[in-house]
Amino acid sequence: MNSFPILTLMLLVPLAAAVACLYLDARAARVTALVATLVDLALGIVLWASFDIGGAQWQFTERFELFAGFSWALGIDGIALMLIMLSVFLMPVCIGASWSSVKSRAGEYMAAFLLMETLMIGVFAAQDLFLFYIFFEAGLIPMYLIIGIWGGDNRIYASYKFFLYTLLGSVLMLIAMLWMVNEAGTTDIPTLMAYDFSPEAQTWLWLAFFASFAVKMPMWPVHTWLPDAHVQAPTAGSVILAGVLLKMGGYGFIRFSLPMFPEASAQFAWLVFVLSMVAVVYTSLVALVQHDMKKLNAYSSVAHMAIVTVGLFAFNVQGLEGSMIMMLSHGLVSGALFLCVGVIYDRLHTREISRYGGLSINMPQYAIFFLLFTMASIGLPGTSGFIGEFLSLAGIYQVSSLVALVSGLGIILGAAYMLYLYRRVAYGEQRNADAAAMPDLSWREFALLAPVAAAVLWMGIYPESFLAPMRQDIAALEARIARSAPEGDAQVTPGNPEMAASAEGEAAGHGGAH
Amino acid sequence: MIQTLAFYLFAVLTIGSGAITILARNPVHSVLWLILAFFNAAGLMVLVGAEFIAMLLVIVYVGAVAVLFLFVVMMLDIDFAELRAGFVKNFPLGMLVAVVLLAEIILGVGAYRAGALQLGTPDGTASAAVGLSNIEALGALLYSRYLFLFEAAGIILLVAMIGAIVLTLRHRPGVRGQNVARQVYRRAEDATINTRPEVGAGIKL
Amino acid sequence: MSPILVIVFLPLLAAIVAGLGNRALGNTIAKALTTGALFIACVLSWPIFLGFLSGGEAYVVPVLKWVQSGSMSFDWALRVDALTAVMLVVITTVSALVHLYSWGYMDEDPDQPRFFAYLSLFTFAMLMLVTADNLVQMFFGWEGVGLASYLLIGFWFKKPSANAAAIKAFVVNRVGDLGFMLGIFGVFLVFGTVSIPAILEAAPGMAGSTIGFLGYRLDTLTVLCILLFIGAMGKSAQLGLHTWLPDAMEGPTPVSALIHAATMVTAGVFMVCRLSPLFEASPVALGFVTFIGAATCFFAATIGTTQWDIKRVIAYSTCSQLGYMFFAAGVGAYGAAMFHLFTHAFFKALLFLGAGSVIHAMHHEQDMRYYGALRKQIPLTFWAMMAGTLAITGVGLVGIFGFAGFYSKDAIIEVAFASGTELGGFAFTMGIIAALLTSFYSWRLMFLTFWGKPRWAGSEHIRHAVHHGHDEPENHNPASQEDAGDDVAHHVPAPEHEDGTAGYHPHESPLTMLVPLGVLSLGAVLAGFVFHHAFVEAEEGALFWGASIYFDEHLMHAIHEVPTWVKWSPFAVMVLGFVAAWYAYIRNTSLPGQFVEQFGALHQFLLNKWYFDELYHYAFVVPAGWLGRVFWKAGDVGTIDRFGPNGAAWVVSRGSVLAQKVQSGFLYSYALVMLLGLVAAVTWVLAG
Amino acid sequence: MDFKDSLGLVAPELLLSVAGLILLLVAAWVGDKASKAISIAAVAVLVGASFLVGPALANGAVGPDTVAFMGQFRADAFAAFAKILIYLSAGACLMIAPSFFDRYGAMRAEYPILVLFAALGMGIMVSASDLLTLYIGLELNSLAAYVLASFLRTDARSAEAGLKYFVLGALASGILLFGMSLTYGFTGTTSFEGIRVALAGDMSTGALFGVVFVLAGLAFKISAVPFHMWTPDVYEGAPTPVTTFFSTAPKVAALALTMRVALDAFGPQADAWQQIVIFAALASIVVGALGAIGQANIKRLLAYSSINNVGFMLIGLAAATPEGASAMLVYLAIYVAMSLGGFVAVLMLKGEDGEPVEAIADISGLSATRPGLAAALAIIMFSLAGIPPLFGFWGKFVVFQAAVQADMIALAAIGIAASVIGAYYYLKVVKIMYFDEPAGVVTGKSDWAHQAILVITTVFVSPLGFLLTPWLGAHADAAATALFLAV
Amino acid sequence: MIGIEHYVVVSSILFVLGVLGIFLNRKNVIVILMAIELILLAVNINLVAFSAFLGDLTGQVFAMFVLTVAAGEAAIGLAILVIYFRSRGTIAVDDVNRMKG
Repeated sequence: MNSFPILTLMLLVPLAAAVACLYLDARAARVTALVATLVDLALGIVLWASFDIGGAQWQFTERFELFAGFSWALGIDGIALMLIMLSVFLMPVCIGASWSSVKSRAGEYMAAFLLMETLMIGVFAAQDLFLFYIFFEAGLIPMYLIIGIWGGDNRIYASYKFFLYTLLGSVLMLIAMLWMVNEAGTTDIPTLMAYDFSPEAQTWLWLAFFASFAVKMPMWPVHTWLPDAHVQAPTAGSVILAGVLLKMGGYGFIRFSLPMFPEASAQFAWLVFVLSMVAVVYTSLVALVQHDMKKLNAYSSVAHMAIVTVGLFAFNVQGLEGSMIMMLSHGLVSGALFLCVGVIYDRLHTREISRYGGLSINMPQYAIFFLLFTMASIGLPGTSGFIGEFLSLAGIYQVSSLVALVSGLGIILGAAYMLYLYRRVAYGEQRNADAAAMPDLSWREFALLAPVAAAVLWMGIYPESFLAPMRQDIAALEARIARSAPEGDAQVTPGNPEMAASAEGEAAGHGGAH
Repeated sequence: MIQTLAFYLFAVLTIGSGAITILARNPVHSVLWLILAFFNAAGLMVLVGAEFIAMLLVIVYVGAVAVLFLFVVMMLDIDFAELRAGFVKNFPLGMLVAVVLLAEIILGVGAYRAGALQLGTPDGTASAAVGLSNIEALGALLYSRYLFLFEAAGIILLVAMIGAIVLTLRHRPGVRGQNVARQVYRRAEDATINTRPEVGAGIKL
Repeated sequence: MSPILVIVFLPLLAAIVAGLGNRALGNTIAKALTTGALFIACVLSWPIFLGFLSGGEAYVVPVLKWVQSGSMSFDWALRVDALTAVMLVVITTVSALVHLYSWGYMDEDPDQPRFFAYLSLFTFAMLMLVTADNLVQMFFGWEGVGLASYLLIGFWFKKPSANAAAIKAFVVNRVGDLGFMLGIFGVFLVFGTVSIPAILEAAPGMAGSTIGFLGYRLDTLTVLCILLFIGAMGKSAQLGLHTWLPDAMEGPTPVSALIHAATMVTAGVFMVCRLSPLFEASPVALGFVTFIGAATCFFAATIGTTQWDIKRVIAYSTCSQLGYMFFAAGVGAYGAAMFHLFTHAFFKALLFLGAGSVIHAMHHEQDMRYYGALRKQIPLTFWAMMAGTLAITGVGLVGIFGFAGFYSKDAIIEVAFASGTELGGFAFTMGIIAALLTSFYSWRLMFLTFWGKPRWAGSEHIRHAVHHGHDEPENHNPASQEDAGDDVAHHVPAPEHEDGTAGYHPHESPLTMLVPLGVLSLGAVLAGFVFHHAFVEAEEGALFWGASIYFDEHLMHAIHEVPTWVKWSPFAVMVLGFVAAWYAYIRNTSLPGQFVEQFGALHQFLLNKWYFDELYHYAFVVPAGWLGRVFWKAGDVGTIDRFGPNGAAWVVSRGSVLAQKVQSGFLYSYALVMLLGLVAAVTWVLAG
Repeated sequence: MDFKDSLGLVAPELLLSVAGLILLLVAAWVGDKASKAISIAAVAVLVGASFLVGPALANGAVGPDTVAFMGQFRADAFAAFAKILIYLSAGACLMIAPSFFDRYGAMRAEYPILVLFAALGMGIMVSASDLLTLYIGLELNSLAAYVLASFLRTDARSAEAGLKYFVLGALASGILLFGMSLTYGFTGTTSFEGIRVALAGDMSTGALFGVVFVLAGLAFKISAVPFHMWTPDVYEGAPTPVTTFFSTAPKVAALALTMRVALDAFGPQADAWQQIVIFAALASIVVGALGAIGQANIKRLLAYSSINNVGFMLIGLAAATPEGASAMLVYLAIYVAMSLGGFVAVLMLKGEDGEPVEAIADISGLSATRPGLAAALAIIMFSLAGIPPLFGFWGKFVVFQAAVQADMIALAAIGIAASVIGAYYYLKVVKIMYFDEPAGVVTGKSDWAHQAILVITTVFVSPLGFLLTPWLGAHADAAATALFLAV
Repeated sequence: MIGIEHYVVVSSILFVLGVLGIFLNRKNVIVILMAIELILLAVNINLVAFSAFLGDLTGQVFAMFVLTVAAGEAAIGLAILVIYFRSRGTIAVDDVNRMKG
């Protein structure tokens, strides 16, 4: 429909800049990276603006046959659009966050990030199964280097864990993809999304995909790479990791697992629910006792992602849209929280919560932003977090009240650990002289946080902007999976006012007789 | 009957001397036993009518290879007393595996059965022509049908030669070699030089 | 532009400007801005309310599309009806007055813009709550007030206790909110909408249906109502989820007045009333509401009798009064519940602000044991407090005149009796006992504070103020941020004072504090008398409320048919309580001590607030921390990592060591491995 | 087919052997002074030979026209594919050798000649369609290889490498020969075609033994587990250019030969050997990965890596389909590039005085001191690990695709899961180069030949390699077709 | 009458003896080389016997090539042994393990 290959351009801009960065000195590399990411952001805005809501499902499609059934097939629907926007939005922020904190090998650092951007956009834009896989998997390399070269003290363990964990998850997916392509005779994702595999095959395929996406999400109990990776990664690395990389798992579920294997998804929904419920309670409690800010954020990410997964497997519009918004929101909020950690880490070089305190006094602007993101993380209405959580839980409640209840415990525990964190960092006495002497946000840091804050509020107050592009795609997905949607546990019987009148005064639960 | 007897004689001797070859402590003895094994194997081949191969076996192996072995054994001048005797630590396992392998081959190939084996059927392209001796038949085949491989085998031997030389040949500096050409072309007038020294200059006291 | 838009969004605007402007703006501008906004909102609110007195029409002002997700859809919209109107005046009036009061009370605080921004933000959220047209917007306001409450309780964020209280308030409320959210989900599931009018319309049709919930089959509406009511319990500090409210007194006193007495905590009552047709369709849920309300009413009152902290007494009193409102709603008298909410807002705000004035005068001493004889020192405050006490204890004569509480509380007690059900009887009994206790602890407060001899000398705060004045402000503990409006000249050091004053001279509060006290006193005196017809009388009530709540005219009629002893019993217990308090705290001041000796266990039980905090601490907080550590150390590190990635790494490294061991370097072992491979292959094909 | 046509088909072999003889004479005449010139000439000869086989590949030569010497030799597209790989990698190994040996004063004129004859042998191997041809080609290659392994004769490690290689190689060829003799006996022929015909239908146990023994002997050459034991020691001990050679050309030859034997001669009995190949494949993947993990010597690590990679290639063989064969060839081509690049990078790791650096610990922080070299090595490592978008991924991809198409899902799943173990040690190299503090050991300069080959191979295995996929895939398909159409 | 199976048995035994000679020996590498010769001898017996019983000369041609190669192999093997001895001063099999792991 659109003859101009804007998606390819969006992939090439950061790639070209990445190559350039390798040969530039630190300062020029920073500027190049910033310019490239801003250009990509601008392209993203153009993309969003020219996205035809309610138009064709797949827009901006490009297709060149390459070889061996491979094709350079790009194209987006509303879901992908939103995630691409998230990626291009966060990238300039990441570059900005590393502006002065990365001193060694700045050129290579910027190149790694720009490469990462290309791959992230590629993942969301790919319409060829194997192209998707290549982008999906390739992200490991730059991230491995980012964690390993510019990470913290224990970066080596973390980078290995990150790499091997996620690699192990995704290789099984590759086998499943090969089988699918062999079976269906196409690598075209839209075609595969409508292809009906036999239920027995779906079971295996689903499990293979699950292995990959569950690790990427990450779901309990394969989440342990995340705290390590987050803690050790440099600030911008954590932002990208939490902001976009985790979303690839959710995107995978929504793009592959659900539409391609609806029966198996229904069959394994209980597994997802159980793991997610455990994750919510488990990781929230773990987050409660953390001493390390990044680790706390990491564990909270696991808990939030668990709500995403329950929403996805609710098999209804609210759950799906809620999960999508939750992912976008978490991308912004958790990214911003890592930025917040980074801001003070740059000043004091410790992530130990107890080394801070009373920052509201000397860093009021920082405290406001931090509070906003804390609240958004908690899911306060009016922020993006609420819309996601609310819709996801509303979706899952229609399937199982128990799952909704247990997942809902996350909002209690989430409040507890986030406020506890905020209290220890921003409130209280200024116990440490060095922490008390830290200056407030610089204009650069302000410029990083303010757009994210604006986006968080925008998404909370007027989520329609974000829901509208996805609506039709979610509806299509819902229609696709409706045939295998699990029955809800509610099963409301028709009302009977007369019965109610006669039953007045009877004890609760007697209604169960009929 | 005599053939059977001969077979068993050769076979037992081949196997026996083979066994002693690998068991003997002294490598010189080993070589000698090896030679005996070759002789007997040649005997076995004669029994089935492969005279040429049998002859080659004796000439090539006994005449060249075994002697080469002896040379090397002697040349290396190994202190045999120092060579530790005995077998490796996992000798039982090795023996077991070897016996199993042997049993499997014999059982599997079906050689234990009294009757003849179910051999394949040759396509007849290389069957010995009637009336030709073994050596003639082989020659006819080798220089026509297997010419390419024959040439390639020549290159193998060449490579072996290059290899052996390149590995073992040492140019010792200061070693005086014989230069035939110089010797041949040397003239008498070059050999003796009359310098006619001044009196008192030819010698210092 | 509809005035309601101004009413709701002007405070938000003020909050944003004051909050973000903060120090750049300066104290005065920020204060003026927010207070001005609130007064404008207040002025605009009263006509709306008065309009409904003569039977106004409800209307909805749409603002912005919010969420449309499949069949779930809800927008930002402001709904105005009688119920909202009541809340509007309560909120804007009290809020405006509290803003004004804070000018004086917070005068010396360095962070005034922040404080006023929080107050305005709170007001905005509360207004969003009461104008909600759908449950989600109500939830928005619900959580918004929670946020504001969190911020305000923790306003003095240097104080660990304030921070702890703020978090506690937020988290405990979240428990209720989870119930609320599940309720909303259930409502959506059952009715397919979250629009309040649509739900209320469809509610009767769902009566008698059943729903699966957590594996049980239960009556649909019962489940929904109880879930929603759990939300109300959290916000309105009902038994079980009440523990945050007393701690919330860590916040500045104006906050306590506004949020933790007059407005936010009544949101639960508002919600039950707003959804009254829904609750009416579920007798079981109503029974539950009645029971919880009655129990809270009694329970909180018992604790109130033993507390020493002046604000805590009032806080428990609030808790108890909320209990009244709930059981009123539970027995079906939503009008009465709202009426009590309305009057309570005035007199409880008054009591809190009065208490704030006392605290202000007493240099932040909050312990009543160190008060006494303040009647003369701060007379205006005393009279305001007196008005409040008369209102809360329900002084009045049937048919002639009564203070605000008289009309509303008596109506509730009577309606509980009139409902004729067992739970109604229970609620009635509890209500009467609570009324007795209310009278007792209210007068106890009054007597301890304003009568007797000065006992100030025992107070750390007073001694501190006397000895140091304001010379070393940095030495002050965090609470001393509350130093506001003190006149240094009063604190002339006087080493020996045998009169118990320690040489300290309390002084009356500034005008900005006294004006709100006066206005609220007016409300406490007159609100009941003026409005009781409109709120609870059968015909006029029906006219006033319209369709905004479920209004049972028969029940309201029945009030007048209750036996005379029922009518007089609140009055009787009020007098009894007064006498008991007078005897114990004026006449024979050794009596309380004797009582404590006699019934030490009971006293301890009450003094420690029925040990709820301890129970929760050991039931939830400690296990949560313990579990967190176990999950982290034993779960993640000890099990998942150990047997997962690290375990795999261990296996691989062992395998690697083994592989290297096999690679021994010896020719014969290499040959052996080859041979083993060969034999294995041969065996395999032989066997296959 | 008459004799002249046959000679035409063996033109590359003739070229190599005649050129080898001439160069040998030159070497004998001029001596070691000419070794560089002879090397260059040998490279030219190898390139020329590649051009000679080019048409067969380009035309997808197949069928009776490709058969020479009464069925003993087959110059089809399959052989051409393998030969080009062999000749080119042999040429590369010649180019990198002089600067290495010069340091020891051990650059001898015989080196290029031996390589040339080895390449000749390998060419014969991949063209073999008779057990005799197979044997001759194999031994021609092996004998040259034994010598090359101990070429640095003053070095004890080199001598030990040669000794181990020789003894075990001889054992392996003994096993192979024994298998051949059984095959010959029980099928009555040595030609692949005859064997195939004889094996169709019921197979006698004797022939089955022959098959197993032959495959076991070949497994040694491709260093598949459990016949891999020589590999780490020989790779470590042999001079690095020789190791480079071992890991490239002979690997191609042995694998191509194995493919031809298994798929062509033993094709009808695929059921019998598939299980063994599957076992060998998985065992190679796992043992290769496990063995590599603890290594401190980078050559040894690459040796295990080659075992590991062979395991993946065998998965393609286990599929026993044209797709599998094609996948193996593609993998082989990519592997040769990766391996070549890897070892050349190792060759470039030189200390202050040009002494070779082989300890992995010594390359720590290489990215700081030699960024280009480190980047190239990192790309090669990631590629060996099969991480997309590097080209190494493509090899694994096609192999697993073939396995899946052959319905060997479990094999594919286990194999690919085991590849994660392998990723670990490749990551380790990257980690040491990039994450660790510079050790400052690697300071020596590298010559242009190394740099050129490294650049070429790195570009090849980088994502740019994907541009070659259509071309590579088409030719691999043609080659596989040629192999299977012989059936 | 002596059948082919007799020859096969003999050659099998010789083959296994050769194999045993390789890995049971830790005394001296030369014996290993001899063991290899034994293996090749076994192969030759097999080939010649099969050739005779099949009436097909290929086996004997094959045996000739094996002999040729064996000679070359022996030469190279001994050459390697010699340089090994020169550099290490021993030919004990036990000592050939500089490289391992």
